[in-house]
Formats: sequence, structure tokens, C-alpha cells
Amino acid sequence: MAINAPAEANTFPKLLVHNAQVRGHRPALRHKDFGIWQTWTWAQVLDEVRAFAVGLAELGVKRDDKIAIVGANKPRLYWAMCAAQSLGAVPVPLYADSVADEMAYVLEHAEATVAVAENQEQVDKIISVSDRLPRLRHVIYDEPRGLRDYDHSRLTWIDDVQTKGREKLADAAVRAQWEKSVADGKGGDLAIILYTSGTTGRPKGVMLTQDNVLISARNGNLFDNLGEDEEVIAYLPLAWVGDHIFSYAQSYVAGFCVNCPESGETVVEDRREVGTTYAFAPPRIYENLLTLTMVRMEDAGALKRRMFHFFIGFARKWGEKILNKEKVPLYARLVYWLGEILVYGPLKNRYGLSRVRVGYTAGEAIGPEIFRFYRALGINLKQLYGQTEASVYITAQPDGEIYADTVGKPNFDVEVKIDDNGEVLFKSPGVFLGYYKDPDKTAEAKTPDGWVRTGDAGFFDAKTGHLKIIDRAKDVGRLTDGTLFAPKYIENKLKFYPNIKEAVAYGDKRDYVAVMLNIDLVAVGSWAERNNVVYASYQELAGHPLVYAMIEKHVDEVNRSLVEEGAMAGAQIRRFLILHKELDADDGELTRTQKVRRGFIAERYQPLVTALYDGSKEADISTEVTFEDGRKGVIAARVKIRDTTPVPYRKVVMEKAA
Amino acid sequence: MDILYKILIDPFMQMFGAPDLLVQTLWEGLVGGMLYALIALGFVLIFKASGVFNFAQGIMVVFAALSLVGLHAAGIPAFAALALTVVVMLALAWSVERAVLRPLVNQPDIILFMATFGLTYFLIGFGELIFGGDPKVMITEELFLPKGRINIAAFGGMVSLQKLDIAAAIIATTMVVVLSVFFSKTRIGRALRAVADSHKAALSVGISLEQIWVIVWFAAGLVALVTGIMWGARSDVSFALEIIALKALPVLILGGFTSIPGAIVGGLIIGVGEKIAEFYWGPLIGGGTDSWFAFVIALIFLLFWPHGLFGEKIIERI
Amino acid sequence: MFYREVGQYKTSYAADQAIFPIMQDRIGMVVIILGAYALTFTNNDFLLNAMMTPFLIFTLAAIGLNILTGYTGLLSLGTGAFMGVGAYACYKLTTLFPGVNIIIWILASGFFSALVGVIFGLPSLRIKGFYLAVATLAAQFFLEWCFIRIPWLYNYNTSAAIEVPTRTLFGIPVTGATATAETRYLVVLTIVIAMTWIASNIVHGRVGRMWMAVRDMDIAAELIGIRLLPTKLLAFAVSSFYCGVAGAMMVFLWYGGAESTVFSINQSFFVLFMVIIGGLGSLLGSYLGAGLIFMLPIILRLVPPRFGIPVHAATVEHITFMIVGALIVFFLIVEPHGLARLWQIAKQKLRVWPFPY
Amino acid sequence: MRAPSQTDIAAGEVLLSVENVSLSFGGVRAIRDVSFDIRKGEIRAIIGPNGAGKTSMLNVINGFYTPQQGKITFKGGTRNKMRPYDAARGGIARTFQNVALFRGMTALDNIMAGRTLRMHRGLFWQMLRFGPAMREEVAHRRRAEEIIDFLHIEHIRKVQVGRLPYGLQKRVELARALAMEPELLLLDEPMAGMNLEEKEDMSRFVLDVNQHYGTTIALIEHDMGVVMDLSDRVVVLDYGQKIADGTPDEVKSNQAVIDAYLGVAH
Repeated sequence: MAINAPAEANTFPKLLVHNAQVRGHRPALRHKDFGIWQTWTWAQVLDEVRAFAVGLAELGVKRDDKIAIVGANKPRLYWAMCAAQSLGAVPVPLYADSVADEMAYVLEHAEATVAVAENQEQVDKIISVSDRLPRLRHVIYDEPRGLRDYDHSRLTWIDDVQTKGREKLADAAVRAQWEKSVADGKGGDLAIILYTSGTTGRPKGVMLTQDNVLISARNGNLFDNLGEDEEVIAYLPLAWVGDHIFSYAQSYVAGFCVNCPESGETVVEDRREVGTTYAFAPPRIYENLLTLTMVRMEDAGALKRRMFHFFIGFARKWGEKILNKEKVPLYARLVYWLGEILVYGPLKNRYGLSRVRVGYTAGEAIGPEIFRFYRALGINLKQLYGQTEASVYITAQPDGEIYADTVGKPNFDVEVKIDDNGEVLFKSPGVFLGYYKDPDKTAEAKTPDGWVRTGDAGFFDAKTGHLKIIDRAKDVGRLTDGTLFAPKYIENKLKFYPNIKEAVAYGDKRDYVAVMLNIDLVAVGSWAERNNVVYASYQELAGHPLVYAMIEKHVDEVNRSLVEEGAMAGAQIRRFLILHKELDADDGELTRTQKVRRGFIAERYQPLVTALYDGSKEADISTEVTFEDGRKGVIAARVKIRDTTPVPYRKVVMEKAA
Repeated sequence: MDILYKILIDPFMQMFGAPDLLVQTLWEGLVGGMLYALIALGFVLIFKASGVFNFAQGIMVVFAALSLVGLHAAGIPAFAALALTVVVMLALAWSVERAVLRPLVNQPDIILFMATFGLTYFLIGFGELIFGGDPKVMITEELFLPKGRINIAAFGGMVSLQKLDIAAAIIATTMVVVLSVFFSKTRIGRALRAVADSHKAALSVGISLEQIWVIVWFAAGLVALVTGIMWGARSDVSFALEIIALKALPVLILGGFTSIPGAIVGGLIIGVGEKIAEFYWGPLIGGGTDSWFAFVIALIFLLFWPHGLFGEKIIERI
Repeated sequence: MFYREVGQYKTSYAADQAIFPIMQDRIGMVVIILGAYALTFTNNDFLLNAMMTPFLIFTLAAIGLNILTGYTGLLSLGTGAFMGVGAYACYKLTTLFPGVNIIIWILASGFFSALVGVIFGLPSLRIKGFYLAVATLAAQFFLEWCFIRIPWLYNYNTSAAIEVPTRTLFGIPVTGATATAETRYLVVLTIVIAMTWIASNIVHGRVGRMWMAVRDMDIAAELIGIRLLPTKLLAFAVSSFYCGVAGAMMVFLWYGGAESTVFSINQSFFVLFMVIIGGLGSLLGSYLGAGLIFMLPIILRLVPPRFGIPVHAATVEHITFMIVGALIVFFLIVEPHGLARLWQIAKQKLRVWPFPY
Repeated sequence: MRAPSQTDIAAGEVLLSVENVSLSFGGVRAIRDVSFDIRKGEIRAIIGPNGAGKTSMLNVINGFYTPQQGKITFKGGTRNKMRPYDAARGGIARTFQNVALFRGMTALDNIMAGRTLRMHRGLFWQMLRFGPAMREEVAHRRRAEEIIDFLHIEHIRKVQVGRLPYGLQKRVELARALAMEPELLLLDEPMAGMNLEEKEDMSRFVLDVNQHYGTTIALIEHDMGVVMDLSDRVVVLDYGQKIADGTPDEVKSNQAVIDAYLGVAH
């Protein structure tokens, strides 16, 4: 495809040279600085990078050196990466917000010889731990303010590095030498080391080759056919693989322009100004945006608010269909068109998302409501599933095949399989070389035949053929008949119902799945009023037969959806009960982050759990509770247990799905 | 040469040539000046108490006079009409406080100043709407104001004084005395002075700002009424007065915005000055100089004493 | 709601400093200007001669006063007189040098009122606020007197009034009885647009900042090296220039003749009210204010009869006075920045639509 | 890590010296026979209890008040009377105790106003606003932006200063003063009414200004901690008289100062 650079340009520096030739006049990079968007064309970037590289060489940087890069998304830090790569050195971006100690670990572990720091803050951090970094020879900084009086024996301003480089470049030999070192670069070369902030233990340095990164980027571009006209805004951490692919690799491959915001506070305005066409953000950003919207609209005048909610409601009904180019009645199109003028358009304008062609959310699962909201507005928001170890792309949702609860299909050249314990494995050109200086961990993650374990459990949705991620692999169990059992997945399905506040699912090494539920007092309370159900206490409401009846419907629906998806059909909920009290962090039943502590609850409500599996219709339970004021007391109750009528299904063999 | 003579010598020749004319002119000037002074007095009252530069004082004079005449024309006996007019002025003071001052409290002076432009125009429109724009005659006899003139043989000629003017002088003087007593002796009066210094002070005296404003505007209204009667009696009652009333401004520039004696002295200086100038020098430049004389004097004066004769200097602090 | 600012980014200061940085605004301006010119083809003399032309002329005067009062914070009650200077200057010039194009004289007459303005602005160094207002009153009355008492100014006409002679531009009569409403309107419109553009350039640049600095805090202004007197005098000069041109146009392109009373203190007040109601320190405000104050009586005269309510010319005038007076107080209380600020707020609402803020 | 170390300031040339200055309004004697000097490149603190005449001192230095006695020598030139304009021209900038910004203007315009002295294009070009005028405007906008960047006020660039919170207003005022590229910068309680964090930022800025632009700074401040950290030398006024002058440590241990602050009867 024309949108991508030819394959022989198989390293970043080669791509840069290529771009400087074929689209030298086009903007490669913009940075809002001193109040306006300073722009660099590809030709200029090449010039800057070349000077930078030669300057670095002057400082003694050579092939296979590791260059640490610390700071926010600034043009020169991106140039630093390419400059380093052009010398065959390996850039190692660090999280700018990490504390000196974490920084020390990575710098030390990566054996960085030179560090490129954004400003005084970062330089100070590095200096503070420099005694632990014998290998670190030199620090280079971008913003000089406050640094002028530092000891400059091992400290240099980027400008000075580049000036030195430019002087040298006057000599044709030096220029040739640089060009040679660019030419010497091979696809197999180590391109970058990205340290993943592992939830447990020390961060691991993921080694990616030029091919890993660039082929993945190329495929990504093909997947969404991104061309040189895209605009992206770079605001996510440099050390995060997402930013590396979206704001660096894909730009170099497709030749589109990357925009660096003025500062953290101004990202939203800057995005609006630039009007990005290819957007990327973790779910929480979309969540915050939505919350903000709703909060603000609360302050709006009654009429405007009514209009807003009407059109949003309408969009929720038709918006996605229109976006997916499905058949929709004319009137719907007309009303939507009106809404576009009155609400959707302005909203997207405020978000700065008016021109977005492709928007991704990834990292964690996004709430379906939120996801649908943006789709409904006509923003082509999609989900993808990726990992540092895969140079991002594993699966992604192709246009027109968008579902709130899937992460899409395998990208080009990506193979995905689910092993028998439900863990998702993949194989792709993006598969990482290994963890830097950590063969054991590498061996754990990579099977001998080149598959990579994601550590996530998932399955392919029978209906859509999309991958669904259900849980961390280690949490996934099996029923005695061997059916896959992913508690979180089932619990989440239940919790989508506003009436259900919490759910705890059991089934691992048991005959069937059974759940304990908490009703949501607010939702069920108002439901009770509407259906004039009288109750004196939470306990009474929770035990009310009508409530049970209502909840049972929900459970049945969940079962049905499980069957539809196929893989999980065996893990239908057979019995459930509604707890007489709310699960409470104060009683240690939830974590402080409101996650259920399955194990603990199992012990605490032992009698109920046994009852769930011994077929008894009800069970007595008395639990000690802590009241608001800290007093302790005992709640005793008799809890009813319901059996559900399982939905019939054909057993599917999982391997077929892959 | 000749022109220099005309300007520098001739006028004084005339003065000494015909001292009776001079005295006559002086007297005319004094009476005119007195009326300026009265209007200026209204300004001062309000400015002292509320820091508001009440541009509308002039129209208040017209309005008062018109109400009086109008009410009487409506068949109400003169003194009843007078009493009613007093009530009208009270109502006016009250509504101004409600509609203009209270909402604008603590705004910069200049804003309040401009607000009084608005007030002025409103009153003009309102007045004309009710009483019609055409000039009216003041009900002099009905109010038992003396008529005719006293001719005194003096300075080798005749000096003729209108009885009315004498009456005016007396009334004006008494009013000034009353006011200054009111200000220095009575509790409210002192309170008003306090407001001039600081609003808090006033509140501490136990009078609300609102009351005080109503009071001063009412006081200013009364002054306006008296002025209106005097003036109406001498010429006639018309909106032209409103323009003439602007001359109170230069008077204030001379006298300072906060000083009652200042207003009086300033008024007299301007009155006499413009009469003399018009009478002796006016002809040289085609007459009609009294339309601007006062202002130009004030302008020149300002260049040297930016804060007036009696006004106090403000030290700027930062 | 109509604003779509996504993708409107600035890569140069020149673009960022532009007077209409937002594209939708630029479009709006073009539309309005074209619309204004299009009115010519209505051939509706009443519209052009009795409404648009005077409206534009008053707007120009208001802009002039706004430069002085709104931008530099110097209150002036002499506007009428300064307009008069322009008118009489233009009259003298065109009668003394009939050969020269009238447009040139109309503009040139501005310089005379600028000069006069500077002279009467001199006291502004020493005095502020209403003291200065009084000083400008001196200008008002003195000049008014000159218009009456110096016959040379009106060429010793027995009527003591200016009678506008016919002058042509490219052979087409622009002034005098034979000039059509259309040509007059076109000339006025063009001059007003051009001078508005210039004014906005000035207030957006260094000079404008100096004026506003003096207005907002003269002490601080002095301490950052702004010389107060020259700055204030410059404001007087520019302001009077605009008023002068407005005056000249008023007589030559609207009334076709005038006597001193046209430039009386009431004229000063009317322009001042336009500025206050329109919005101090806003060029847009000058248009809105002039529109409201000037159109008000016309509307009062035209509308009630439509509903069969007969209104007397006099009554209209009285009611106008009352309404205007009330409006002044209202605006000073509710929105001291006048109609212009109201528009700003509305515009902001449109920009953040559907959000309230 | 501060720019010119104590020693080279001690050696440094005198930028401004105040000799036997006395000032009084009407009866009130604000300053009585005070003498001290400010050396090139130093941060000079003027401290003292309320009503000690600190602000009056600054007003004398930048010509806003004219002292009855005494003379002031700035950059070698001696004078006892001077218009604020000349002071500005001579390179003295100033911020105020209670912010004196142009409230009706945006932060950017305030800063640009600070450039006035250095902009020269006349009315003619201003009218057209292109060619030389625009070039000049742009050039100075650039300088203004550098200061905006320096003080981290990008996000409020186009906000009307009247609407800004106090802390930011102070910062904008500093920016306006810096825009004048002064040789001597007078700061009147730059941290008054700020919370701890704002104070730290402001101190950082003051140091950076002194260091990055090499600007000489004279500041009045109440927060002793701040004064002691920032300043090279401190002069202490009390009831308009100088009671101490020296390095922070010297002043700290000075009995007269201690008394003055503990409010021992005079």
C-alpha cells in the first residue's frame, strides 16, 4: 500500500531519511511552545537528528550503548531516540514521574551510559543517584533553565550537542560516516528497551527490534489505513509502548505529523487546536471526559438540558448504527443530522475529537456504556488488545465490527490461540526479543516454538469471532467437568445490572457455578417503590420474594448470554442467593478499591457456600459486622437460595475457535 | 495698538467713567452668582454625603420649579402646591436612592457620575412628558415674593435693585446658614459629615446609608426648589435652565466639591466675573461670552489648583 | 454552537495576534460587510438616508469617543464640539479649495479637530474624572460659541449656517442636493469600515495597550515607562480626529447643511450614551450603542402607529429621553460593559455549547 | 548553587546607593536619614515591622516619591528627584504590595505592555498593523512568550487578569516587570498572601530571575524564612530608620533587630 514506506527502509533512521526525501516539506512534528505551534518538516527533523547524532558520537556514544531518555513528550526527546538509533545505540525511555530510586534501578539495570533529561527536575533526580551509576558517563538536558550553574563537566545542553554536531558535519567525511552507520542498521537490530512497570517485583526490560516495532506499526497503519495526513497528539509516557508505537513508529512509517502539547494542563485545548485524526487514550480519560460532560450539563439551563438528553438518548439508539453504516430509517437520519448540529458536533468540538477517524481505547476494559456513548456521537472509537511484548498489536476491532465487550480480531500477521487453561497466546512479527538480562523470565513468557503467554484468559466469541478477555489467567479455574470458569467475567456480567451491586461467583473445582449477590439499595429501593413493595430494612428487601424473582431474571439473562458466547456456556449460574447485608470493606469483604475478596468471603459465609452446593433451600447465617461508628454487632439471618433453569446448549470445542 | 487699548485701557475707563453702571453690573453678577452658588450647594450636599457627583442637580431645579408651577396650574393653591412639591422632591430622593444609588453602591465614582447623566435625561423626558416642553411663568405673587425695583441714586447715577433679588439674597443666605448649622450641630448633620469620611463611621452613628442618602438628596431637592423659585421668578421656568445650571460645575471647580463656603464664594466670583467680562470685554469679540466664560476660567484655574480652592489635596499611595 | 474550533491552530504569532483568530468570526465579518454593501441595491431612501447613513456616522463618532473614554479612561463631554470643528473645517476647506476632492477634505478636517482636541486635552495631565469632564465642557461651550460668533466660519451666510455645496467624485455628485442616497451611503460606509479597521489596529497594538494601561492604573503605567501626557494627548488627538470626520460626514453626507445647534452639548451626551450603552472599550460596542440609541426614536415613531396608536413627534422625543436615561442607569447597574459584553457572553456560550461554561 | 557567590557580590560594584534619604508626608516622617546600597547581581532584602517605611523606600527609589533630603545614585548618576518614567527608562522595574496590574487586559497584554519602552513603531504603522509594526509586535511577543514560559503561566496567557487568583496575578505582575528587562527589580512583598506552595514557587522564580537574567533584586518580605534563604544581604528598617544592615546571619543575631521584632518599647 502506498500509505506505508517501502520495506527496505527497515530502521527508524532509514525511514527518517526516506521521509526527508519523499515528503521533506511536510510537517513531521509540531510542538506548542512559546504560544504557537512550532513546526518541523521531515527535512528539518532529519537535519536536527543528524546533528544530534553526530554530537552524541562526539560524546563517545557508540553502537549498542544504552541511552536513557527521561521526560515528557518533547520533540528533542523523540529526536534523541532516532539519533541514538542512527548510531546503533539503544534508547531506553523512562517514566518521567518515577522517583529517583526507581530511575536508579532502570538506569543501572539498562547500563545506560548517557541520559537525556527534559529539565532540571529530571537532571536533579539523576544526579541524586549518580553515585550508584558507575556506567553513566554523561547527562544531556533539553531545558536549560535553572541548570546554568551546575557543574557541566558531565552535563551538556542539547543545543550545544547539536551545535558541536553541526560543526563536525561541515566535514563531508563525518556526514558520510553517519550515513554509513545509518545504512549499517539492520531490521534485526535491537531498537529499544521498554521497561514495563510490573505489578509485582522489579520492572522488566522488554527488548524490541527494529522489525518488531516497524512491522507492527506498518501493519497497524494498514489495519486502519493511516496515511501521511493523520494528526496525532503525543501526551502519554514515552516509556509506554503505546506512545512509542502511536507517536513515533507509526508516524515514521506513514509519515504523519506528531503534535507535542504545550504542557500537561493544556492537552485538551491543544488537542482541540490540532484536531487529531488518530486518537488514543486509556479508558479512564474517556470516563473522565464523560463524567465532566454530565456534571457540566447538570448546570445547564433546563431547556438545554432537555435537548441534550433527548439527542443523546436518540444517538444511543441510532448513532452506532449510522456509524456502522447499517440501514436506518430516513427520519432517524434526519433527527441525527439535527442532533449533529445541535449537540454531537459541538460536543466533539469541545472534546477536540471532531476530526478523529480512528480512536482507540486500551489498557484495561472500558465500561460498555462509556464506549457506546462516544460511538453514538459518531466518534469511531475502537478497542484493541495489546502488550509491550507484542509491540502493542495483538487484536483490534476492524471498522464496522465494533462490540463493547470484545477486543477485536487478530491484527495482520498475528496468530492467536487459547491454550487449554484458557490463557491467550500469540505469535507475531512484533514478538519481543526477550527481557533484557533476564533469560528465566523470558523463558516463562515465551514458549520454545515462539508463542508468547499474555497471562490473560480469554476466548473467541462464537457469534462475532472476536477475542474476549475474561480475566487474569491465574484467577481462571475449572468446574469438575473441566468447563472453563472465570469468576470476574461472570461477576462483571452480573454487575452491569444496576440492581446488582456486588457479585461473588464460586465454581472452581466444583460441579457448577453458584453466586452470592448484593442488591443495590438505591436502584432496588426505587424499583420497590414503583412496584409498591414494602420493606423495613435492607435485610427484608434483600429477602423479598419479588426481589428474588427480579434478580432471577437478570441471572437468566446472564446465563443466556454465556451460552450465546459459546466458550463459557458450561459455566452457567445454577444457584444463587442474595446476601442479607452489603459486602463492606470495613468487614474486610472488599478491598479498599472495592474489589471482592472471594477467598475471605468464602470462609466468612461458610454455611452459605456449603448450602449453595448441598442443595438446601435456605441457610442460617450470623456474621459479626462493624457499624459506621466502629461498634461491633452480630447480624443473624435466614437466607433463601434459588435454583435457576439452565439454558440448553451445544458443547463447543475451544481449539476450533482459534 | 488700538486693539491693546480696547482690551487693556478702555474697559477700565468705562468702569470709572460710569461707576453706577459698574455697581449695577456687580449687583447683577452677584445675584446671578448667588443662583449658581445655590445649585452648586446642591452638588456639594450630595457629594459630601455620598461621594456622588450629581450631574442631575440642574434638572432637579427645573423639575422642582415645574412641579410647583404645574401643580398650581392644576388648581392647587400656591402654598399647598409648594408643600406638595416638597413631597414630590422627597419622593424623587427616595426613588433615586432605590433605583440608582443602592444598586450602584461601592461602584467607582465615575460610574455613579455617569449614572446621574442617565437620571438627568430621564427627568428631562419625564418632565417634558408631564408638563410639556414650553416655558412657564413662576407664580411669584401667589408666593408673596416682592415685585418691582428700588432705585437708589448713587455713584453719580442710578442703581436699580429688583426687590425680588434682594429677597432672593436674604432667602439664600438664611438657607445657607440653616444648612451649615444643620451640618455642624445636629446629630444627622454630623452623621452626614461622617459618611463623607467613611461609610462605616456613618453606620456606627446608627444611621443606615440608605436613610442618609434619602436625606441628602431630599435636602438637595429643597435647595433645588428654592433655586427654582428664585430663578423662575427672574426669568421663566424652562428646560434651558438645565444648560445654564451646568455653570455650577465651574463654580465647584473653583470652590472645591466638599466646601459649602467654597460653593458660595465660587458662585459669586463666577457670577460677577462673567457679568463684568461680558459687559466690558464681550463687545470686543461679539458678545455672548457668558456661555463659556465660567468654564474657561475653571479650565485655566484647574491647571494651577487641580483640587480647587477649598477642596483638600489627596496624596496618592501605592 | 456554530463554532468549530477543532483544527484551527496557529503556527505564527501574526496568525495568533489576528483580530479575528477564529475562522467562523472571519466568515461572519465578511458576510456582514457584504450585506452592508448589498443594502445599496434596496434603493430605499428612507433606509439608507434616514437610518443607515446616520447610524454609521454616529458609530464613527462613538468610536472616537470610545477611544478616549473607553480605552483611555478620559471622560469627555465635548464630543459635539469636536464634531463641529470637523464640520466647519471641512466647509471652509472645500469652499476655499473647491478643486480638491471632497473625500480628502472630509478626512483632512479630522486633523483640525485633532489639533483642537489636543489643546483642550492638555489639562488631562493634571486632572482626572469629572474634573476633566468639566474641562471638556469648556471646550464644548467655547467652540459652540465660536461657531456662532465667528461668521468667517460659515462664510458670513445670512443664515449663519453651513450650506453644503455640490461636490463630485468621479463625476458623480457625493454631496449637495443632487447626491443620491446610495452614493452618500456608499461613501460613508466605506469610510466608516476603513476607519474602524484602523481603530481596531491601533487598539490591538502597542498604542492601544498604552491607552488601556493608563486607563486601568495610571501609576503602574508610569512605572513601566509610559509617559502619561503624550499618551493621553495622543488619545485626544485620535479620538477628536474620528469625531471630526464624523462631524464632517454628518453635515456633508447626511444633513446637507447645519448650524451650530447641531453640535450642542446634547449631541455630546448622545454620543456618550452610545458609548456607555454600547460598551466602554469596545469597537463593536460603538456600533451596537449607536444602533440602539439612534434607532430607538425611529422605532418609537414607526412601530406604535402600526398598531393604531398615534404618537406625537414631541412625545416620541420625551419617551426616548426617558428610555435612554433609564437604559444608562440600567446598564451601569447590570452590565457596566454594555451591549458589547452581552454579546461577548453570548459568543462565549456559543463557543462552549452545549456546556454552560 | 546560587549564581554569584557571597564573595564576588561583596566585591561587586554598587548599582544603586541611597544616601541620607528622609521623606515625610505632611507631619508623618516615613523615612529618616536612611543610607544603604545595592550591589550588582545581588538579592537585597529590605525588612522591618509594619510601617517601617519599606514601601516608601521603594517608592523613593523608583521616583514615585521625592525625598525631602538625601540623594540616590543609580548606575553612577546621582539625583534626588526623578520621574517614575525616567526610573523605568533607566532600568528599574517594580511590583507592588497589592497587585497593580492592568485589570482590564489579558495576562499577555499586561506583559506586552511591559515591553512598551522597547517598542518604537509610530502611530502610522500601528494603524496599518502590518509590515514593520507587525514584525515588531511579533518580535516582542516572542520575548513575552519566553517570560511566560519562564514563569509557567502558559495556561492563563489569554485570561483577563482581573479574573485570575491572587497568586497568579502576582506572577503575571512579575512577568510584566521582567518584560522590561530591568537591571534593578524592586519586589514589594512578592509572597504576601500566598500559601506555602505558591511561596516556594515564587522563591524559585526570584532565584531563577536573579540567576538566569542576572537581574539585581531588591525585595521587601515579611516571611523571615524566605528572606534568609533568598537574600545575599538584608537591610532592616524600623520607624523609618535603618537599624541593621548585613548578611542574613549578621542581621539575625543583631540585638536591635530582635528588639524591633519583639516590639520592645522605643
